This record gives sequence, structure tokens and C-alpha cells, in this order.
Amino acid sequence: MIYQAPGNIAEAIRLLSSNNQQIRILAGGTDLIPQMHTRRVNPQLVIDIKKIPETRSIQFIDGSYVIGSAVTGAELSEHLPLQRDWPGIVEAFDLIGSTQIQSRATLGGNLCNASPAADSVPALIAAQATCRIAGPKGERIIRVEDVVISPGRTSLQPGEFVVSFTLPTKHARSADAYLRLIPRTEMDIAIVGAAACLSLNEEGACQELRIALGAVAPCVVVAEKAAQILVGTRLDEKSLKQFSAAISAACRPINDKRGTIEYRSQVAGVLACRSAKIAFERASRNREGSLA
Amino acid sequence: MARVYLSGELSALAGIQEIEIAANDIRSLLRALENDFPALKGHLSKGLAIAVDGEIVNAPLLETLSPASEVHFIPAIEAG
Amino acid sequence: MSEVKDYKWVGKRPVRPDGIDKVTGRANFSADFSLPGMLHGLILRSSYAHARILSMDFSKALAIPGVKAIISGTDMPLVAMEDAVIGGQPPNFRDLSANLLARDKVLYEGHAIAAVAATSLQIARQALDAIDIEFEVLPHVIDVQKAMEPDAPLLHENQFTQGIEPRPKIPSNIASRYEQVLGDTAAGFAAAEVTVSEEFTTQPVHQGYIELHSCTAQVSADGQAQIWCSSQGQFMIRAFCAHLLGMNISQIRVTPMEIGGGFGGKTTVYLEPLALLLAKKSGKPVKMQMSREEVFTSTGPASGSFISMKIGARKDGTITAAEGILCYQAGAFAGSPVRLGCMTAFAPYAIQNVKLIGYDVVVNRPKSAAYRAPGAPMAAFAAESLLDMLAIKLNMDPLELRLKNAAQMGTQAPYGPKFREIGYIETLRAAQQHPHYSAPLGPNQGRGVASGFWFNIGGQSSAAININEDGTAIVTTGNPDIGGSRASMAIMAAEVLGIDFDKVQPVIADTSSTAYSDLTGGSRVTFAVGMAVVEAARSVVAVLKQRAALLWEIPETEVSWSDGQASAVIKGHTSILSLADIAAQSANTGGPIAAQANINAQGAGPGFGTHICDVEVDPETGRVTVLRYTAIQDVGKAIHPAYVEGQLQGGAVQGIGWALNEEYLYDESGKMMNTGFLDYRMPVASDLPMIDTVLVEVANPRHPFGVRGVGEVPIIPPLGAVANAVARATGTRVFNLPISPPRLLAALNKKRGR
Amino acid sequence: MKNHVKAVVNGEPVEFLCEGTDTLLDVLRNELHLTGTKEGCGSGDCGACSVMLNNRLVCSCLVFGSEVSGADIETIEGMSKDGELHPLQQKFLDNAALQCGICTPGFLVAAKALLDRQPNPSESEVRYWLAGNLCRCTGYDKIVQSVLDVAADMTTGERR
Repeated sequence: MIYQAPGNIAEAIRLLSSNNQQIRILAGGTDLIPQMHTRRVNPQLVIDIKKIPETRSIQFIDGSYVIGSAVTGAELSEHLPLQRDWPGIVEAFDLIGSTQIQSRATLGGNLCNASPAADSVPALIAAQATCRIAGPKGERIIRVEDVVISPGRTSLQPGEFVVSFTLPTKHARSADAYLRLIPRTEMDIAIVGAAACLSLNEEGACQELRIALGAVAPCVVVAEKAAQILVGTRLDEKSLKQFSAAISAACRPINDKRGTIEYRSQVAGVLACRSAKIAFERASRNREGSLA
Repeated sequence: MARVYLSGELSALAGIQEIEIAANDIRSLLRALENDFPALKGHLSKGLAIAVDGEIVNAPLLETLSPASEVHFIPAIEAG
Repeated sequence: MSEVKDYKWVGKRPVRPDGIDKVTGRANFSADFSLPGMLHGLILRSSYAHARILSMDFSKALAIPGVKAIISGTDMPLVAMEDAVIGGQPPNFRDLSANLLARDKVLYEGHAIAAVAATSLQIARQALDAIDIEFEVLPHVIDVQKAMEPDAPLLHENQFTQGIEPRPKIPSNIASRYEQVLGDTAAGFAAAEVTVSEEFTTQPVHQGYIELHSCTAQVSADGQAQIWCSSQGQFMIRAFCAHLLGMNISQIRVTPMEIGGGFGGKTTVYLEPLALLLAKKSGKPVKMQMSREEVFTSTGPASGSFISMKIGARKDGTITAAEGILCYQAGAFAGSPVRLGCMTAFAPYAIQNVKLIGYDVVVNRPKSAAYRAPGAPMAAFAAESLLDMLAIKLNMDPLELRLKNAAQMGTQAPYGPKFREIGYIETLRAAQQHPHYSAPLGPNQGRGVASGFWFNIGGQSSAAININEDGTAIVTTGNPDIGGSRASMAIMAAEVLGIDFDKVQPVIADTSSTAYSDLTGGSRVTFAVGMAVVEAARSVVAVLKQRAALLWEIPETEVSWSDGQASAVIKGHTSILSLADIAAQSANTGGPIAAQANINAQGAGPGFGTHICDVEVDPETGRVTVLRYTAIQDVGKAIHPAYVEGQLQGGAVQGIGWALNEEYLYDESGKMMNTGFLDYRMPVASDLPMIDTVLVEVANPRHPFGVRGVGEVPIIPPLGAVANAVARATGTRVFNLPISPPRLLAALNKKRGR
Repeated sequence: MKNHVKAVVNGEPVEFLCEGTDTLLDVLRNELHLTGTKEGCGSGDCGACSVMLNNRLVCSCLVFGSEVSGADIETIEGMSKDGELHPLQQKFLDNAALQCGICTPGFLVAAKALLDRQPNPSESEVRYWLAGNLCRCTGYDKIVQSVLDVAADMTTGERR
């Protein structure tokens, strides 16, 4: 195996397109290296994108955050403005793995590993984040939810890689949240993950809500119909009950070593309610802050 | 004399559950048992431990017995 | 006999002698050893759960430059079933040999088929890929109850159930049947006013030591072999290798490396005989190390089980009878600890009528291995759950119910003998008095209690003490230090010699440098090897007194020994010679001062423990959080209390993992799906509260300081304690471990009629 | 094709050759003979191979040796300075926070990283920070207590 660490996007694309040998992109390596260790993948060329400046920075440009694909979990958590504005995305990523993993794992890696259970992906999708993709035919911007097409597969074309993510301009009366269910308190893969991104109207009722669910289908489920149930409400118990049932109905999970169909569907409803409530409380505080 | 208790397979082989045996130590007790119950031959050590007066004894051939001793044959204890 | 006195070192908490090496990274564990010019060995393992090996072709693999040797089952000599008694228990060497390298059939995913040695790991891996094997895939069976059915896929065509008369004529996956009867259960149940009965299942769990199996072997041209490895007994490694490979014991020298956890799982061999064979065949040293995946698929977990059990009691709580059937998975070869499950399940209780039947059943899983109190935790889970159900039914406090039935001195154990001095009641009283037991509980919270019993063992043990010229001492033993035993040995030697702890240097010697000792296991080392150390130290003291008498020109009987010095009243004046003074004069008084003790330690006192567990259950997700945990145990006498507490804490947490999340998961083809720590969910630091401990000390009269073994008992009560706490928190009882969130939520849904 | 890498380990410049697939753990143990860093899983799930990489706590089994060119690496072997144990090392000994000792180097490196960032952590912070380090012997009690004890000593100025 050959290791290469290009210093700019053009060089990376050139290496990625160099020939048709088995190529893997290395960001944090927390998925790739264990896969190589157990010989599930056996690349001949590994391209480390961490030396490319665009992948390594968090910037605030024209009112929105641009986060490099190789920014680590630890760096996200340490970025206080980001944590203040997008607590759901930061907490979603922070739940992944241990302190050690947080030092290495990256936002781009979590997406492109294309696991249905990736924690940061529902949060990015709920937030309507986009990503910048560079490739031999130039650059393109696509929605995060359009990247993963099935477990382990992405829509990236040969020679392409994710450079960065862009979050939308944040609404003053909005907030996001993410919760997941794991059997232990740390170190597990989500059995269910639920992200909520919510904005309030001037009166403080729910104006807009996006719910994205992880590990309950081959790809992240955006539960639009269920979310509509809470729009216009203040998340009263009755609406939440209806919402929870609609969430469970929107799931298309499988039985596997981590959970059952019944469990995933039921708990998705529970977690979606809880994360919507957290997002609602956070948004309410933001609203009060914006009024003050 | 010592009181010997057999259970499970041993008791099935010997056809008894309890017996008094005149022996001063385990070696003579085993000899006497095999003599009186030939069916027990070869079955008194394999995978078994011996408890004398409530205490499990390792490799107990020389363990002495008192007239009031109670001897139990029990499964060997594995180490964790 | 035990003495109640103030000790200078026993019961104190000095820093362990090997401590600095272990906090600075200098301690050498198995994989830290290497030799110049060594080869790297790897194992080809079955990817089928059950298959016949039709043919093997190594020619392509051997043609790869750098490949130096390949071995398979035919390289292992055929050995008799049982031809040696090792540490009191003969392993079945024929099975062990077939487990190390499959002969004609592979019996589980991960079963070793061949091993290669090459000049690099990469080349060894290429060689594995180049080995051609033709298989005939056979139907497999994973579940213990299914394996017992008459039409189940048969693992061994020549296995006929033992323990049934007349001997069956049809082979079976049931290797043996064990029956244990005390009293008359029919009469006992007739006298009962209430009965509770239930079926329970538990899953196999791995010991989960963090150190991967590893070893390095070298064979010289004259056949002299050396092995460097970590294990629970260097003498066990030596004996097993000799028997499996048809070598003389004197041809093999095993040097123990530091061991990174064993918990029973390193009481047998996996790599060592293969490394020896590869080293012999290649003429070069060979190092082998397993991956974590190999550890999970190919080394022994504790047995999974199916248990059906029933108890009957009078309304005052007196248990009149207990009966049950215990079916344990042995893995691919016979030998689950089901008998020990039958013996221990009700041992804490004085029950007149107990009948338990045990079945040892083979399935297409790795051969089970010892794990802390082998066989006891699953049986106690069933028994302690039933006791809790009985307490609820009788509206009795669960500790009161246990006290009402508690075994004490003179009680006949269900397996036959009568207990001598034991401290079970003392643990129950300590639990009642502990503030934990009366602390308030919040919503969705519950408190469970459970008890456990283990025999403890003694066994063959050796110790040598050498007094150095400056009055310091070397204590040499032959048992790996798995959790601080060097400190215990040094404490006991210092106490008897009367010198400072840091003047005693404990050494763990290789098999050619010290006398035989049984392996480190069964909670025997502090008790049994400790007895040998005490005996050797007492012999040294006798020599020291004799040397002092020579120096003073008085009869030996006039010399007394205390606080590390000889004293005598000579012509009306008290004269004193320190140990160092006498050591300095040893040349003038007859030469070096040393003593050795070689014993077969008897009189290991049984151990009992009682645990209290508080949990909180999330009623919407079924997640269980352990809020508070207290482990109480009769430890006889704690030589180094901090390491005794550590045994209780570590055992309790392993039991909590067993209860809540740990399990082996298989797919339909019989492949294990969770072969890493990611999905084999052992408890992590954030899952747990502090584990409070109470050391009850009811001295074992057969040990000079009153020691009882402590390592096994603490893993027994947690399964029941956690399950009972969950039952009391939710009003819903889970009979199938682990109580994982999906399983508990399903039970809660059922109760809610959902 | 082997890569030639220069880095700094425990303050000393080092150079080594490594295969593309070699991890930092392989390099530390096999090339630099720093065997204090242990392998327990090879997948980043046990923390026994924890080291500091450019002042970040990482599992060295999840870093390629080729990646550390120019990096600053600290291992357990560099934790005691001038023959004096770090307070965490001493406290682990005093409290019997190790039994078999195989996980100990990883725990010490991780715990030091925590106290260097957060000198006064809560019990919960300690437990979550150390959740990536598995210990099968101790039940974590004495390890967590030791970290809390050192933190308390540091804040009351007993350290140095």
C-alpha cells in the first residue's frame, strides 16, 4: 500500500484519478484503518486529505459556517460559536466514540463511510447542510442527504472527494438537537438516532421542523410528514404522541446484531420526541435572547 | 470406620448411597471400596474430588480419617 | 491456627513490588518479547461453523519466498484422552489436540486448521491466502436446547451420553448427564405452601482480558525447547505442551511473561504447542499473536445456559425443596462446568431437599473455558431470581428470606458435605446494616440483592526464600501475578520474618528455576502459595535462630525471634542479633541461609458474598443504568485489602456486563457477528458508579492468617442482583440474559399489553 | 515501498522506515521498541495503545506510521521525567488502581491528557473521558478515584 498526502485539492484529484487501482481516502482513519486491519478492504493507494487546507478549517463566511471535511470531533466541540449556534450537530458528532476517536474522526469521514448509523449525518441533514465536492470535472455543491445512496455506497464519482460542509444561515429563533440510543453510555454504534432542527414563529410556537432519523433505514430518513404534526404547536403531549407514532411508522429498519425492527421503530418515536423537545427549549431560549 | 457417601453415577454403579468402611486414610478407603464394589474400579478418581469432613481435599491419598469422618465423592472443582 | 493480633504488614496497603514497571511501561507482557531472527506465525481458521475437511493443499503457500513452515492437524501426535493429572484435573488431551488444530472436521467458525511461519507478517498472511482447502459444509447447531434434540446436527459421531445407565447406543450432542440429589424433593414440595418456577437462559460471555494471546517459542537442534508467554501457569503450559507433543517435561522451559488478565481464560493452551511445532519445523524462533477477532472466535468463553428451576417454601419463608435442570453449552468439545452449576446454585442455603440434573452439551461454538467461578454465575442467576420472586410472593424482605434459610457451620451443602466455618450470615447482616440498603429510591428505580458461593481451592504450591548477605530476602514462587499477588507474598514473608516489606523482593521464576506449582486460578494463590511462603519463612526463621545460637554459643532453644531479630538472655543481659547481622555472618555459621516449602495446600475455606444493586430503568427505551452497587464478601483475612477490594469491584463489574449487555451473537450460518469490543459490549467507565465494598473477615482456621480465596465469588451475585433490581424497578422480570434495552423494552411492552 | 519518516518521540528525534499499512502502534512497538504502548484490539475500542499525537490523545492503532512525519508524540515511556513518577503514576500505585497492568499505560496517558486540559474534573467527566479505555480487572473504581485524587492534590497545591 502506498500512502500519499497531497497538499492541495488539485493534487488530490490528480492522485485520485491517477489510475484504476484500489484507492481509499484517508481522513481520520477511524473507520478505514480497522477495516484494513481485519482485511475487509485492501487498498493499494491511500490518499490522506488532511494536508489540504480547505479540509481542515472552520470558517464563518457570509453568515454561515463552512466546515472542512477533515475537521475532527474534538475541533468541532472546541469551536464555541459553532457549539452555540449548532448544538445538535456538535453533540451528534461528540457522541461518536471515545476521547481518542474524537481526536481523529472527521465529519467527512463519518458521512462518506456511509453507515446508516452515522451520528453526525442525521444532524447535518436536519440542518439542511450541503457539501462541496471536488473532482476531475470540477466542483459541485450537493445536499448532504444526497451523498449516501445505500449502506457503504455514496453518490461520489471516481476521482471526487468531499472538501467541506456548509451550514445554512441560522434563524434567530431556531435550534437543533440530536439524541441516540446505545446500550452502554459510550463506545457503541447507535441503535437509533434522531436529529431535530426547529424554528419558532414570533409567538413561540413551532414554525418549521425537520426530523432526520439514523439507523432505522438503509439511509437517513427525513420524516417530513411526521414533522408537520408538530408545526404550529408548542409540542403538547397530545401532538407529541401523534408525532411519535408517525415517526415509528416512517421507519424501515432491519433486525441486526444491534437491534430489532420493533425496537428501532418504537424508540425512534421516543427519541424524536425527546430531541424535538430539546430543540424546542433551545429555540425558545434563543427566541428570548433575540427579544431581549 | 468412616462413613462414605456416594451419589450420581458412583451410587448407580455401586448400588448403594452410604456405607461404613474401616479405614485410617483415603488410600485404604479407596482400596476397600474397590474391593467391595468392583464396579467402582477406575471411577473413583476420574473427574472427582473427595471431601473429608466438609473439606475438599486435593490428591488426598494420604489424608487421615477419624472413626467419625464423613467422606463425600464430588465432582472436581475447576479453576477460574 | 489463625491468630487475632495486630500485624505489622498483613492488612496494610503497601505499593506492589512490580508497580513501578507497570506504570512506566517497562513491564514485559507476552507480546513485548521478541528474539532476533524470529519468524511470525499465523493461523488459518475455519470460516464455517461445521464442515468436513476433504483436502488441504499447501504447495502454493510453501512456494512463497519467506514461508518457512506450515503445520496442520497431522503434525500433532495422536494423544490418549486422559493421560496425565494436572493440578487435580486431567484435561481431555485428545479433544484439546483436536481443538488446537482440526483433524478431519472443523467444529466452529474460528477453529484452527493450519499454521504458518514466515519471515514477516505480510508474507505469513499471503501464505494463509494461498492455502487451498476443500470443505464439505455440514449443518450446524448453535442453540443448546436445539442441540439436545434427537435430529440435531451431530458434532461427534462417537460421543455417547455418559452418566446414563444403560449406556445409550445412539450418539448424541449431550456429552454427559449429572444428577445431584439431597433428601426427597417430592416430600419437600409436598410440604411447601408456595412454589415458584421459571425457565432462564444466559448467553456465553468472554473473559475479556485486554491482553491478546501471544507467545514466542524456540527449539534447539537437540530438542530443548523454550517458550516465553503469559498464562495462568507456566507449569501448566509446560505440561500441556509436553503431553500434546509427546515431549519430556524436562525438554521444555517456560518463562512466564507478565499476564494481562486471564480470569480463567488462560488456564489452557491455544498458541504455544503450535509455535513449538513451527519453531521445530523451521529451526527458527517463532512468535505468534492473536488478533482480538481470533480471541473472540477461537478462545473459550463461559458457557451459555438454559436452566429450568423450581423452589417451594412454607409461608414463613422456610425453603422446603428446590429442583431444576441445567443445560450448559460446552462449545465444540465436552466439558462445560454444569456440575459446578448444580453444586453451587443453592449452596448458600440450608435446604433439606434439592435435586438438580445437569447436561453437558456440545454445540458449534468455541470450546468453553473457565471464567471466574466456572459454572456458578448462571446457576445462581436462576436460583437468586427465584428467591427474589419468592420474597415478593411472601411479601418478605429479600435479605430476611436469605437469612431465614442461610447456610452456616454444620449445614449440609446440596452437593453432600457439611460446611465448616463459613461467613455467609455475616455478609447478609452486613448488607442489612449497610446504609445503601436503606437509602431512598426514586421513580423507575429498584434495588436488588443476591448472594453467591464458591468452594475455593488449595493445591500444589512451592515457595523458596533466600536471605541475602545484607539481610534482605528473595521470595521465589512459580505463579504468575495476575492481580497483585507479588504484594501478598511479600507481605506474608515480611510478616513472618519480621522485616520491612521493601526488604522482600518477590520473584516469579521460570519452570526450570523453581519447584512445581499448580496454576494461578480458583482463587488459590494468596491462600495456597501464601501458605507455602509462610512455611518457608518459618523455616528460615528456624535457621536464623539456629545461626544466632551458634554465634552466641548457647542452645537454640534459648533463642527467640521477633521483629526481625533474634534475642536471648545471656548472663542476665538481653542480647540481640538482627536478621542482617546473622546474614552477614552466614559464612561463619554454615553457609547461605535459605529455605523452601513444597506443599499440597488443603483447607481452602469456602467464600460467600452478598451484593446490593440499585438501577434506574428508562421505561420508554428499556435502558438500564446501574446507580449504586455494594459488594459484601467474607474474605477470611485480607492480606492487602486494596487488592481484595479490587477483586470484588472487578468481579462485580464483569457480572454487571454479563447481566446487561455482553453476549455472543451469531448469524444464520453460525458466524459470530460481534468479534470486537465495539459490539461485544463490556462495561466502560462511564457505565458505572463507584463499586462500594465491605470486607467481612471470618477467619479460615486452616490458613496461618485466616485467608480465604476471594477472586471467584464476586462474579456470582451480580447477575441476580441486577435482574432483581430491574424486576423491582419495573414490576417486570427478565428471565433471559442479557437484559439489553431491546429485550427489556419488549418485556415492558408485553406487560403494558402493547 | 517503505516510507521514511522523521518525528519526535518523548522529546527525542527519531527516524524510521515503515510499510504503508504499518500503524503508529506497529512502529512504536516494533521499530522503536517502545513496548509500553499495548495492543488490545487494533480497532480503537480499548485504548490500551493511547498516546499523545501533537498534543491530542489518540489510539496509535488508528494512525498510520506514515502520517506522523514531523509530529510530536508522547508515550507512557515519556511520562516520568528525570526518574520521578508523574503524580498519576504514583497515585495509581498508592491506590492499587491496577491489577494485571496491561491497560495501565493507556489509562495513564489518557488521564494525564484530561488533567492537562481540565485540572479539576467531576467524577462523571473522568468516567466519560476514560470511556475509551477498557479495564477488565478493576471495575474502574480505583482508577477513577486515583484521577480524582490527583486532581484534588493539584488544586490544593500539593503537587510540586
